[in-house]
Amino acid sequence: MSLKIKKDFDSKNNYWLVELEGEVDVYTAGQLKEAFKLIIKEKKENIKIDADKLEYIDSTGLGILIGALKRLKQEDKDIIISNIKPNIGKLLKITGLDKVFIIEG
Amino acid sequence: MSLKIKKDFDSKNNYWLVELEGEVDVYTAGQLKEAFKLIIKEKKENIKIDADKLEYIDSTGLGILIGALKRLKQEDKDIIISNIKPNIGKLLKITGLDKVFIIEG
Amino acid sequence: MKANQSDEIRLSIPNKPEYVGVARLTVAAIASRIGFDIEKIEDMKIAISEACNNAITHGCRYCDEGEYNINFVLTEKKLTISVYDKGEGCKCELEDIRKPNYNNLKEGGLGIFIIKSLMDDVEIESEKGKGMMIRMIKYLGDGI
Amino acid sequence: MKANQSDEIRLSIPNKPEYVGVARLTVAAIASRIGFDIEKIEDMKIAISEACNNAITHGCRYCDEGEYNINFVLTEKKLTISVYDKGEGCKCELEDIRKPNYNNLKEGGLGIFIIKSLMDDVEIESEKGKGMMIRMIKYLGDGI
Ligand SMILES: Nc1ncnc2c1ncn2[C@@H]1O[C@H](COP(=O)(O)OP(=O)(O)O)[C@@H](O)[C@H]1O
Ligand SMILES: Nc1ncnc2c1ncn2[C@@H]1O[C@H](COP(=O)(O)OP(=O)(O)O)[C@@H](O)[C@H]1O
Repeated sequence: MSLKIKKDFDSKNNYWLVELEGEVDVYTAGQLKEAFKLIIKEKKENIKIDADKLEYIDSTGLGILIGALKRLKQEDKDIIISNIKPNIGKLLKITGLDKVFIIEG
Repeated sequence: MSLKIKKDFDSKNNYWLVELEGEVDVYTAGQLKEAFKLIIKEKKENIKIDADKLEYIDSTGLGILIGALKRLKQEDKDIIISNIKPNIGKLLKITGLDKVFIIEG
Repeated sequence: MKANQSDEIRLSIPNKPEYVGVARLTVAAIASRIGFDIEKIEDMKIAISEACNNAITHGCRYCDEGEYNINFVLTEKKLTISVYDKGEGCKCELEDIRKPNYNNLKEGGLGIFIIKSLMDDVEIESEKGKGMMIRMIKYLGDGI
Repeated sequence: MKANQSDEIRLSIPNKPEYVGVARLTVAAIASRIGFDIEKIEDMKIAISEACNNAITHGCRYCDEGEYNINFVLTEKKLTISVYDKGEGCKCELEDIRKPNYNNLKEGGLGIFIIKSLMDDVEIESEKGKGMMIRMIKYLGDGI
């Protein structure tokens, strides 16, 4: 029931790589919001989220992803989500957000 | 929150090998009691419990082990418990049962 | 469990974000005990969290009590989860909850839509000023 | 959590063996949320189960109510777990609970001894005919 966030700018591919581990819920969402704020402040580039170790996310987390995407879209940048688990894939599909974010692998 | 029991008579070593997987608590204890009853009815020999996949046991389970041991002791047979996890080792130690059963590995 | 019999588990939780995870793990424990598969358990974990989020965020904003309640009613065929708070309540109509519109992205407004999508049956009872109750049902087996 | 502040979570469970596992997972969720390490969490899982076993086995044998209650009180420094039933009660004295005697093995009588051994502080309140309450405390950090 906690969240670890690792972020790195991948200058070869010119995107942010953000690794999420654990759970994004109403308790940990603030942490994620803060991380995205710093990232976007530093460099408005595509953000690629590695969700391989992301076990749980709900509307609180999705809301933060949407907020970040809105800011990136102003510069025509995107959020890519990779390695999602089935439960999270289902949630993205249900909400239609699989058409808003770029889903990989 | 469930218990799987696998039993086999090892005729080379002349003991019962009982593999416990999961949890022995007030809900699953009846299952264990039944298994021991059948084993002891069939052949009163040493029983070796492989506890490698036993995640949890409490006094309900310990009571059943004690009951089985009492019956085996009538024929000078023993219960050997192997591969115990730290939490279970602690419980055996606290109750002094580590001196009643034979603890291995 | 015998047919037609029902068991009830009640949980009462402080009105704080840090404990929503406890509700989530409790529903997982209950659901796995009565034999739900992993996918349905994951659905219920999300649905209950959404309801708890609402109880915390909207339900008890101005109320003193500082806690909300969850009831689990288990039968052989289904699990019914009711989350209720004693907050302001609302005039939310389930019929008004629609799939989000992606030409006009918003950060909020997903919670009840997600609950409706993941659960088999959902009901809301609310009276302005008296709090809100959301009741959601998941069926064992192939469902409705 | 701020110092001196305390939060309370309440759970009410049917008087049946199949739900003791739910109490166990709930205490694990609560304890890990407030930062207990794995060993202490395992201790509390066993201790709460022993108390639930007693509530089911001795507490409610002849009572109608069909449920018992668990209170969790959380502070920065400790978790206090109270398990109470409305059963027959008993005249159990904690002082009388001793380490089992292995020259005379018995199948029962281990529960309260295990609770005393695994928890930092234990109290029993019981009145014949009015039920029993066992309160157990585990301290965060190096304990007492
Ligand atoms: N427990 C509640 N008490 C009062 N109002 C609520 C409650 N739950 C939901 N609502 C109302 O219903 C609306 C929709 O809720 P929801 O779909 O979860 O989205 P969000 O919480 O992101 O706004 C909320 O904005 C709020 O006005
Ligand atoms: N909740 C309870 N209600 C009434 N009596 C109880 C309760 N818990 C324990 N007791 C009494 O205390 C005794 C000791 O309990 P315990 O150490 O757990 O061992 P056991 O349950 O195996 O007998 C029990 O035999 C019972 O008489």
